Amino acid sequence: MLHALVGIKQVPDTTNIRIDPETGSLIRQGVPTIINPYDAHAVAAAVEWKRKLGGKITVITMGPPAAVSALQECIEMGADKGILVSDRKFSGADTLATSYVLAEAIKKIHEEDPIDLIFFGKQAIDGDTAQVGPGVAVRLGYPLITYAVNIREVNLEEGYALIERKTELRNEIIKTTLPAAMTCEKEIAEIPYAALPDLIASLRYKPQVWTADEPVAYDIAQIGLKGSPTMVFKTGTPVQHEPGELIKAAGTSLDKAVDLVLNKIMEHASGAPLIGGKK
Amino acid sequence: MSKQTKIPQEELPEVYIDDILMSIKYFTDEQEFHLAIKDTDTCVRCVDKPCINFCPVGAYRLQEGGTVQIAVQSCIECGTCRVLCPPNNVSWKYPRGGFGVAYKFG
Amino acid sequence: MSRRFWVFIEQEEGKIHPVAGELLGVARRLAGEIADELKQKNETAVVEGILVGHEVDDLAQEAIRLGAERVYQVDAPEFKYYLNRPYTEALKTLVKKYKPEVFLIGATTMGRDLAGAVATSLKTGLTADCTQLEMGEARGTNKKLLLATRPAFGGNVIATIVCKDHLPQMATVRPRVFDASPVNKKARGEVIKEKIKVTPDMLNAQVVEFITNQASAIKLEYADVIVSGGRGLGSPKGFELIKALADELGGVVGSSRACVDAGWISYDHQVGQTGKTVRPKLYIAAGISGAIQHKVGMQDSDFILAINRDPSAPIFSVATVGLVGDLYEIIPALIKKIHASKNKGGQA
Amino acid sequence: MSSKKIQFDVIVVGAGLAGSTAAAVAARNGLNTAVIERGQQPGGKNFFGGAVYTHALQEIYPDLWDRNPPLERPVTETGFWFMSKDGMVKATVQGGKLNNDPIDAYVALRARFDSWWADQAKSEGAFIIPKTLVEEFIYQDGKVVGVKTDRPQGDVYAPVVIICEGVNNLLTQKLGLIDHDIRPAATALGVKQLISLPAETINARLGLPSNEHGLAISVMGDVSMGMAGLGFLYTAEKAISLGVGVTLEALRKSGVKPYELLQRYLNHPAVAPLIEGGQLMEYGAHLIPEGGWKEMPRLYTDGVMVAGDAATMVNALHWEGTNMAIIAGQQAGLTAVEAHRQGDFSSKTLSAYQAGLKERFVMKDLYQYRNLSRFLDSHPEFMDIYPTFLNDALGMFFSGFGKPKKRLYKDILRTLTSRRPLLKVVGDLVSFGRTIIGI
Repeated sequence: MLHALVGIKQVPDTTNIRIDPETGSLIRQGVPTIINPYDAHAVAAAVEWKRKLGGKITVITMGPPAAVSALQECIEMGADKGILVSDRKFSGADTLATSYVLAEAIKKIHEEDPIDLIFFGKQAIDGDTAQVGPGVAVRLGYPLITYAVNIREVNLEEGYALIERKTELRNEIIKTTLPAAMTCEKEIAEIPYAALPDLIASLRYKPQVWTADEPVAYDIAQIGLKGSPTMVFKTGTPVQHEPGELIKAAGTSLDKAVDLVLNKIMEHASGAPLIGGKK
Repeated sequence: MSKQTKIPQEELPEVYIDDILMSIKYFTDEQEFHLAIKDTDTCVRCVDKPCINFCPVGAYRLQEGGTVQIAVQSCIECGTCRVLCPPNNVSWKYPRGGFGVAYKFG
Repeated sequence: MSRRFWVFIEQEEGKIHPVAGELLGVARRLAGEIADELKQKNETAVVEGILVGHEVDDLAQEAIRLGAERVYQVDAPEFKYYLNRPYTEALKTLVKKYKPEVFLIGATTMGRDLAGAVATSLKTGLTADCTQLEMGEARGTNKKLLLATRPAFGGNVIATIVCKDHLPQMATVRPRVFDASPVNKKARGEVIKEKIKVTPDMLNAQVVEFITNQASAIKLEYADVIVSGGRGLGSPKGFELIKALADELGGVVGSSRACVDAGWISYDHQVGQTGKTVRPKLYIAAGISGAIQHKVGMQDSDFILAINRDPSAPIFSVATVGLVGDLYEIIPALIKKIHASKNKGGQA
Repeated sequence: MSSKKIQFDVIVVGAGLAGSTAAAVAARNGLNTAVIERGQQPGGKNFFGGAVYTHALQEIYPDLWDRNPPLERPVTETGFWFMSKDGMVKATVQGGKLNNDPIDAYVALRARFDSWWADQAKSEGAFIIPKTLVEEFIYQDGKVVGVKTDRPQGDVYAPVVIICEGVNNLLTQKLGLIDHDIRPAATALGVKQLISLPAETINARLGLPSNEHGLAISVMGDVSMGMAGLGFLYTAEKAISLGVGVTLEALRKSGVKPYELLQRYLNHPAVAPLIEGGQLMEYGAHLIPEGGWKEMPRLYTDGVMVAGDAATMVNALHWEGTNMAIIAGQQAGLTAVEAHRQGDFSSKTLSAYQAGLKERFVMKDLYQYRNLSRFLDSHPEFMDIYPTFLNDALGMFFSGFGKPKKRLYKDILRTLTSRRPLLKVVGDLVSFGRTIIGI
């Protein structure tokens, strides 16, 4: 029987973020929070393997109380249990402090019910750091497989898994002992369309809430702002470039405009050889 | 009945609808399309092809050979095409639960 | 005493990843930024490369030519292929031994896999995917720190991050964000070989098979010419036209996120915050509106030609030249003229 | 997996304003109530101008103001703008009778408002099932006993179903409550842009003393380019909502792209300065069932009631719809409660729903305005000639200096009579009067 653990994060939907032109700050109104898309695929992959091998899936997240809805969504997809690690004392955590909190919680879960495989999304779309998954793996001393695109085999009897991951040059198959941790690309599995009873169960589901004191007594020096070596020094909006020249290219002006543009490219440093001009 | 007839195009500003659609949030269903042209030849025979114009997100696009293609992922489920397609050639249903347009403000 | 600015020399199959050269250039600049301050304390700053692999002596010399003043080389069969735990162990051990001030790693697949693990084992801070790096004073400290600036929230915000009380200050940097410093063929430097003990448990995960990946053959980051299409193409078929122009220019095809989301083209073509950062000599954006997440990925290209029907499209704000009109008229005209001009150029 | 039957006392299809109201009322009275909503969240598929009306909100929740409704601005100025190609005559009212406590109408944004409204139903005990599409009914002995959804194992049972599915009333049609699809002549397409601006900018440009003041404007004339339709402008707190609605019939004939029609309105010299520098927050479009009384489906049958847009409960002239939906939802909810009390879900019992609505403004107004949509369709001059005349006339009146005034009046009159004979004008006005009085 497989015991898979999935670490997820609730994030603002960055595809729809807007900036207040006056203050330069994020306009939060109208920005829905969603389960980090990569994490959703990680959950889907865990569910696929639970269906194949039998067993169960525990999902964990660190976040504000509202993150309950992200855990419910995992239950909807087929996870069995959700744990929300939530406490004001955790706020201000960077990736190092977050990986500490999650790793300690996972140790606790593992004590009671040994874990075979840990799934994360490859990165969260709000921070894009891709550090928490690797950080947790290191803290637990588990082999780490990042950018996983396909799980070929999970062999619980012999205690190994074959996982395909993506690298710059090619894909590679990793054979790893279990337990192991992986971070997942979207290709890893398609999000299932839940049956109605599962959806209804998820809407009624209340995840466990763990605090900074119970059931894991956290070292206060390693959590929240205190446990975070990095801090945000300042924020701003990206620098706007000077706009270039606009040329109308329609009807009779089309030919001229195209000539003009090609000339400009030729004149520009290193542009000429690209379009057949002299070096 | 309305005496209204065709309005000359030059009285209207040109609008780049794709940019405007960037303001809309969608949960795109990659596994199932909720709209389809029932019969491609019917579109070829349809002279006016008003769908190219009346769709408020410009999802109906004229293709070479006079066929019409639907950019289903930009559909906002208003129902205009279902009601207005002259040969009633659009197979129209709502996207699966949770998919499709998700207005942030409404 | 010298302050060490470290760069991870990423290599695979006997080749140094270009990002290493870019990072050595940055490290030299950063070292220069605190040189005066150090002089008063009788200290110096030194740029050093960390090279891990098997039979990579040549690469150590190359790293020196690329700007490293000294290279620490870990060379053993266990390091022939990249594996997270042995590599993490190597970097961790070296950091503990030499205590560098700053450690830069490329934000590549390998670098990102490695950096998070190393930072966590060292319990220090790591800022990922930086786009600007400088040495500067942060509030409440009287020494210069690494100010690491990176985009967040899909490129809508930039945040500058410091790591005040922990060393090394670690950052990953995307390829093509910085210029590589010029290769100095005469450069000489010291290579120090280091031994790292690899225990069997570090080899619990092993590569058992390689699969050549078609998609990763598209090298957007290092292409000289990129022709990208956006939603304005109207349909996936539009990429045929984009491809034709790219072929004419000897370039590669890029895409905005919208087209990737719509399934018109694969993710490997995506330029932007959630795709690739590119800096070609010529970037042509056709039918791309220019959402911020796209612009941050291409705005540093040498020459940007934007083609869009809407004169108010935000893409024009980063374009060197903008053509307002129908891309289906403009691109065929471009192809024709470039073709003609190339033939002429060939005769000359 | 065990297939336990999913059973409720009442199923509401759609968590819009009608649906969440029906569910709130049913749940409050002890019924085990499910609301099945196809969007990610309630409100996610909804889109309007627009305003909600405090009388209706307070009727459902007398403690409305303690519940912190997400309202944008109260409507403290309202009326008509008459638009010509390059001019605008504004006839609005502020203060006076509008100064009720609370203010009668508030601008709202549906995604937020409907989501909150559904939360109120939840607090009454209703169970909201989002992300699920109702596709079919389950019949037993010819009677509806539940619905089939698009999810695996997706059957849900209840002896009574309240359909609040919105303007595309496919389920209502499936039940045979109406024998045809919505008609192009009786349905409008509304397109809208929500444009964000700092609150102070909105106040300054529209002459509003503070954020506690807002506008709700109907725009007549050139905005619809002669098509049967209207434009609108509403002020949210930090955004202006601008849109145009025209009938589908007119839209098809015109060959106009709706977003170009809207852009033309936004480019109008009296409108463009209002939104200059603003950012597009959201574009969208939605159908409006303007057919009213004449296009209304049967409102009930055995085990089923229909409310809101699905039952064409919109007053096209007053832009009323949300309040009708809420009151209809309330009546349907109450009727479901009564049916459970009697243990009888036949159409005989459910007829109380329609009877209840007849006592309210909902049916009275819809009846009174029953000819409106046809009137507007057959009198394009109200979209075209008259607003332009108004602009010309007032423009001439206030600029005709150095001209004998008698000649000025003649000239003014001629701008009208050259376009429409005086007798016809009189006839138009009389028939407009008859249409809105409802005789």
